[in-house]
Amino acid sequence: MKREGEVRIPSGCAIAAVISREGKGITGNVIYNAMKPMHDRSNGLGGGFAAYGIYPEYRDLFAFHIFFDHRSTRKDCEAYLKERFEIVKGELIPTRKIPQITDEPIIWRYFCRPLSSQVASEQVDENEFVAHTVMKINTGMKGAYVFSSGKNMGCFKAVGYPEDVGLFYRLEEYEGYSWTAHGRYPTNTPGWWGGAHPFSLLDSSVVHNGEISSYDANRRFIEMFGYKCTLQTDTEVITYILDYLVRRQGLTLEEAASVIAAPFWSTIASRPEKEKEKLTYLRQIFPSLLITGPFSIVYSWNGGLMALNDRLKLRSMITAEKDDKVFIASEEAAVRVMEPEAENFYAPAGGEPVIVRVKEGKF
Amino acid sequence: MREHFIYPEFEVVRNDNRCIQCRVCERQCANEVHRFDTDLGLMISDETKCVNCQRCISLCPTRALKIVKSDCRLRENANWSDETIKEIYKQANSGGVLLSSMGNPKPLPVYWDKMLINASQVTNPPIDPLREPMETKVFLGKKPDKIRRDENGELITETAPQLELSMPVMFSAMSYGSISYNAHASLARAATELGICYNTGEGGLHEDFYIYGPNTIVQVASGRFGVHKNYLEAAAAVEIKMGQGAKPGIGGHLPGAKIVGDVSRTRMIPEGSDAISPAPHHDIYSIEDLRQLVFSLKEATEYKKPVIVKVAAVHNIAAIASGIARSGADIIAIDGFRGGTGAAPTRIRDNVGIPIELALAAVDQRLRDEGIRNNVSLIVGGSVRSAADVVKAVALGADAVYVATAALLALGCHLCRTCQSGKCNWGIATQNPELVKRLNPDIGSRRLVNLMDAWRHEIKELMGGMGINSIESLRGNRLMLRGVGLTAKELEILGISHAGE
Amino acid sequence: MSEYVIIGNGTAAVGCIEGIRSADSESSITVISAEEHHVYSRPLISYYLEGKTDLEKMKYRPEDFYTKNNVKLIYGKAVKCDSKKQFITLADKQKLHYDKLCLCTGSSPFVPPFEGLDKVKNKFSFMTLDDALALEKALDKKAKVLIVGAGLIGLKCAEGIAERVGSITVCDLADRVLSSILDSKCAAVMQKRLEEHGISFLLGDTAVRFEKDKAVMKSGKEVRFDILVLAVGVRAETELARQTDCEVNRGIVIDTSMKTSTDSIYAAGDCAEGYDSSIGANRVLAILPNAYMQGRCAGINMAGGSSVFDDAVPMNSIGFFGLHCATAGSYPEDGEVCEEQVCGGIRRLYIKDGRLYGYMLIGDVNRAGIYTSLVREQTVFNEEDIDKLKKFPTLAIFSYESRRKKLGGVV
Amino acid sequence: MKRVYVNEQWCLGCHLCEYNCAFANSGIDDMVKALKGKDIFPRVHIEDGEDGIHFAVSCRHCKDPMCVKSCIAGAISIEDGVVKIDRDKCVGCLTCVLVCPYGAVAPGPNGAAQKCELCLQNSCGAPACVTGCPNNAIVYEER
Repeated sequence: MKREGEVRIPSGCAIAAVISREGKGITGNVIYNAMKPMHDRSNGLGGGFAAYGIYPEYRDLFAFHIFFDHRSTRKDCEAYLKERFEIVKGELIPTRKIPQITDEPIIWRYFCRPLSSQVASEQVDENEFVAHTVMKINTGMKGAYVFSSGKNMGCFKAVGYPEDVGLFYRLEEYEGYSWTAHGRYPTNTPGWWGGAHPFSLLDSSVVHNGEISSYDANRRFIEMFGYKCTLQTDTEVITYILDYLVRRQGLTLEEAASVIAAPFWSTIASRPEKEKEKLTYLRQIFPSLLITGPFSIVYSWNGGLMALNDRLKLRSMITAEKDDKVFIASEEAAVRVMEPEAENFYAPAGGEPVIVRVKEGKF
Repeated sequence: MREHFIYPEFEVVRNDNRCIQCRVCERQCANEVHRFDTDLGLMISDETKCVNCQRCISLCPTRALKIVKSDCRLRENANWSDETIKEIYKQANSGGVLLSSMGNPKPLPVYWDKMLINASQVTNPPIDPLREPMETKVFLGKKPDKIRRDENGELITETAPQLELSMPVMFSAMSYGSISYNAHASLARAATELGICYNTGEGGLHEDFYIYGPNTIVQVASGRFGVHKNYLEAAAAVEIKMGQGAKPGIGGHLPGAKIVGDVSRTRMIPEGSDAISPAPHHDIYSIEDLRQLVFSLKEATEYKKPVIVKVAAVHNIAAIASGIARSGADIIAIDGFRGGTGAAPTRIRDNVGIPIELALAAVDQRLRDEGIRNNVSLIVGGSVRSAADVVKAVALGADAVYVATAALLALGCHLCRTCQSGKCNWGIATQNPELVKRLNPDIGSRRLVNLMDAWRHEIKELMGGMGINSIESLRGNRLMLRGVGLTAKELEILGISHAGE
Repeated sequence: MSEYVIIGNGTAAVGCIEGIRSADSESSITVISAEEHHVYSRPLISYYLEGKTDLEKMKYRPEDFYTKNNVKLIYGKAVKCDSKKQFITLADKQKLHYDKLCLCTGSSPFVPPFEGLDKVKNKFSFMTLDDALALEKALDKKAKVLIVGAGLIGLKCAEGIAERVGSITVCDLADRVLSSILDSKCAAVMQKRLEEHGISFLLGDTAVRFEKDKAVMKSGKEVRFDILVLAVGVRAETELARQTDCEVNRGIVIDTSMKTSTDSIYAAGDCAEGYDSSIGANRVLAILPNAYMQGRCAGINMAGGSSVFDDAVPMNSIGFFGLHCATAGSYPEDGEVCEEQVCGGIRRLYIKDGRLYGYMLIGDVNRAGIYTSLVREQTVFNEEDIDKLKKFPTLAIFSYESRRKKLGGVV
Repeated sequence: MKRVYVNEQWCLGCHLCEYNCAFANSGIDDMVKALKGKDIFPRVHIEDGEDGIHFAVSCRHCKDPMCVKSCIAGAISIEDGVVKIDRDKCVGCLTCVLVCPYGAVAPGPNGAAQKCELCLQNSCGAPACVTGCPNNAIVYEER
């Protein structure tokens, strides 16, 4: 069977997220336990997490999480990294052997600082430099796959059910202010570790439940701007789109949301003049970034997250609150596990972004 | 010397048991095929004149007529077909270039028919267009590379001029002169009602149709007929015609006989003079010349109107399109080798150019590879025959399509392919007032609107099936297509997988 | 509320009733009918004898016409009219007051004082239904009939009874049939058709003396007959009007609003002498359409409306044994006559100064109304259009714009 | 009231209306059976003028119709705005032909006068000349 990247793989899924607006630490077991009641939304072919604020001691360094098929690949890759970065620290990511998770690749993490001379010679900023590096490794270096590349954050993913993946990565030992989780139900993959979600680039990561119908329109457009959709998954393309719109075009999250889950023309027509003009403009200039078909996503970055449904709300997604915490999940049950006392349950409308930001200075 | 006799292509079969001798056929045939013979008390036919336009058949109230292909054949020969032999006879008779009309009728591959469309099942839901909004609006024109904000951080929403269409289909260029006043009136009125555009072609814009300006694309072709300040100002967009799919590499020739009255006035040439469009624009011998014309037209229209450059699909179309995309043009229109025409040399029509499907796929991919797809919108034409073709074209990467033959069919054309005779019995490709009158624009525009409404419904159904609720998400979405019976090379060019993959 | 009284119960009376009711649905209308019949179409009496209609179908208006229009119908004869006090006295002494009076008394047969006429037992007029019913009783397959008068009445009578009698002879002082409407060329065509159907003519000749079953002609010829029909002519019935100060010539003189010279008295139909636009003078136009239109005009004006009928022209449509004839207008002698023989018929157009003054069509009368309207409207045309008109009646003589108004509903 | 109007601009002179009319009023359900080998008596007819002028003429259903006023048999009346001929009462004198300024009344096959009655009485329901007109040269509409 072809694996992610060789063929487009649609999948159904479960997602969950929790974030503390105060930047308070939350241990990983909270989120992986939340995935248990949604067990049936996954099929054991992929689970994963993104955690923010987990590497405070290396907060200024890019943390690369990389899968290697072989020791030799790691050598080559490390050599490549060293040409471009100062590697402050490189280590195996601690895991625990459990029967549910098998066939794991070699999983390393590197805390790196870009070599300023290299950055300067490519005439890009640090982020762009890192993004290029990731693209380069993931497209050019067979057997190596960077699955996390942001600062003070990390993705953890594997083939297996999400709750098992959490145990495997010993996530209860990490403390972060924001977590997202994903359980995967792909329909035609043998299961590949790199193909599990979240998908991330730099510090942004996306968990997604759905199967978008606009995929190839989105992909072929975004690939014009240097992105390479190596996995051919929705999550990957959505991550790139958000990266392009927010980081490269400088749109606000709300603006980005009204590009990818644009209001219908009929809705736009009924809005006040100024807003109408703006929404029309955004649809006019980014038509290829409209995402259609079902999706519910949680897009995270250092300091916040945004939950968003497709404009017809073809996938379930619910939000809730308790004190400083905000919870998001495909199903209410997941929230109840994280916080039995959660309140203000709310099902956001299609295309209505729910944006949560950690207080300035708290992360 | 007696010219070589060519047996009539068609037979007029009249069922005398049904014929009530109302003589409608006789009155309606501009070719004078039918005649009532008072001595015999019968309707009789002269088949040598019949072009099989089916006007008589359509109007015969008792269905007493049919026209069939004559089965009088030459001796069978797989190499020398009847048609080939007869063409040789004709040329031996006349010594001239053979002329034909409408699109290439040869059995060359139709790639639309070798691509199949996807639909959603289980993993993602089809969307019911009867329940959910299903959007077909498109904007054609250059998109900015980067958003801009003012000092308050507000988005600056100004864009390069955009052509807004309620659906990604337009009526392509057909000049007043090659088609009739009433045909133009029908197209203009329908385009306005539909919120799309029609195209003047190179014959200028009749003064009566300036009111439809917001839905009019005016053409600037090599003959520059009818081009003046008001003409450019009246339009929604200006199209520079570099070539035409039916006859790439050659110009046009509207005989003086058709340059009468309003046609002459609209073209701004004397009555009775032949309207010759040179093969090249004589001020465009290179891509940089084109750029100059693009900007001349933009200057003339104060940068308020998108400029379209229309080219025929030829072998290196991708490179040509890349050049145009960098010329300042807002939109590229590509016309495939099956595109129609009012008259073209048969050999050119049938042997020059490439299929639009391959041209489109190559151009769209090339522009993306170069990262300049956003510089231009792509319109394709040249035998887009149905809503399915539209959907396939958009999925391959077109922003919109041009239809002409389908529009003419809606107006009554029966594809007899003798436009060049000027005796169109359907009132379309003629300037004879008696014949022009046969096309009532009330009916014509209604039928065009019906056709486009029907296509819009079908496009929505097809989109809904794919789980797509806006045409933007279909554009360039080649995963929605699968090939059948195509070679690996064809699939590669089309950028699609084979069915089953 | 007014009291309207109409004397007469023919076509003009119906027009008058319908005219009044179009403007006044309340006031009372009284109709005094000398004939004891529901209103019937007088010209149909010949068709009745011919079997083309029956007493029921002859009713000019439906059975409920009087009730629906709230009309009081009195069978009786008005004998006196007091125009000062506005009273009508009937033969039975009944007195009726009127606010507005319309005289629709029609005409009566004119019978010259033939010698020996009193000796003829089977003699008939042919004006009323009663005349026809009486004649019908006398009809016999073997009967020889002499009709005096080859005008419309006499010839229609001849046609009506042709199949029911042995022979018919028609005599007339005039040298041709239908002399009041046809010139000699046209009359000849029509005469031929009548003769083909067994009717004999003695023209330019008239009876001078009658015996019991014989007429002696001026020429000396003797014509034997079993039945004699007298259809010499008609006279307007003006007796009542003469009792008032109404001006009376050959008929009761009316203006173009159908008023007589006496206040509150109107007249319409065969008894009246109205304006004939074809000659620009008043005359009695004893034709049915005229009677209706005059009646209707009178009715509207009586009820306080305002109506003018000033474009009456003589016109006739009549046919004998399937050969139709349509005529209208006047026939100036100093104009051009355009004649064409058309399949068994003839067409003669009287043209002068770019105007169609009158026409006679025999045979093909299709679309004759177009000619009639041109005569009526006195339209002037250029030569080109006149040439078109000469070929056949056509609306193509009008401009595109005027056709758009006429046919395209463009106002 | 809906009436038949003529758009002369669009009349092609094909004469189909005449045949459709004759068929509609024939009471026969097949056109061939109804019209083949017969003289037709349509209630609409096309005038073919010079210079390619063609137009259809049929009863205008005048508000104040000469035919109604002139009918000697009282056979023509107006019902709901439609001028109708009671062909039973008609004796075929053709006075209506004499007075119709449009030439829109003509004798039918049995001699009685006939004219367009908007196909309200026959099985068409709507004027056959209109439904069969290929170019909207005759329309049936409210104005």
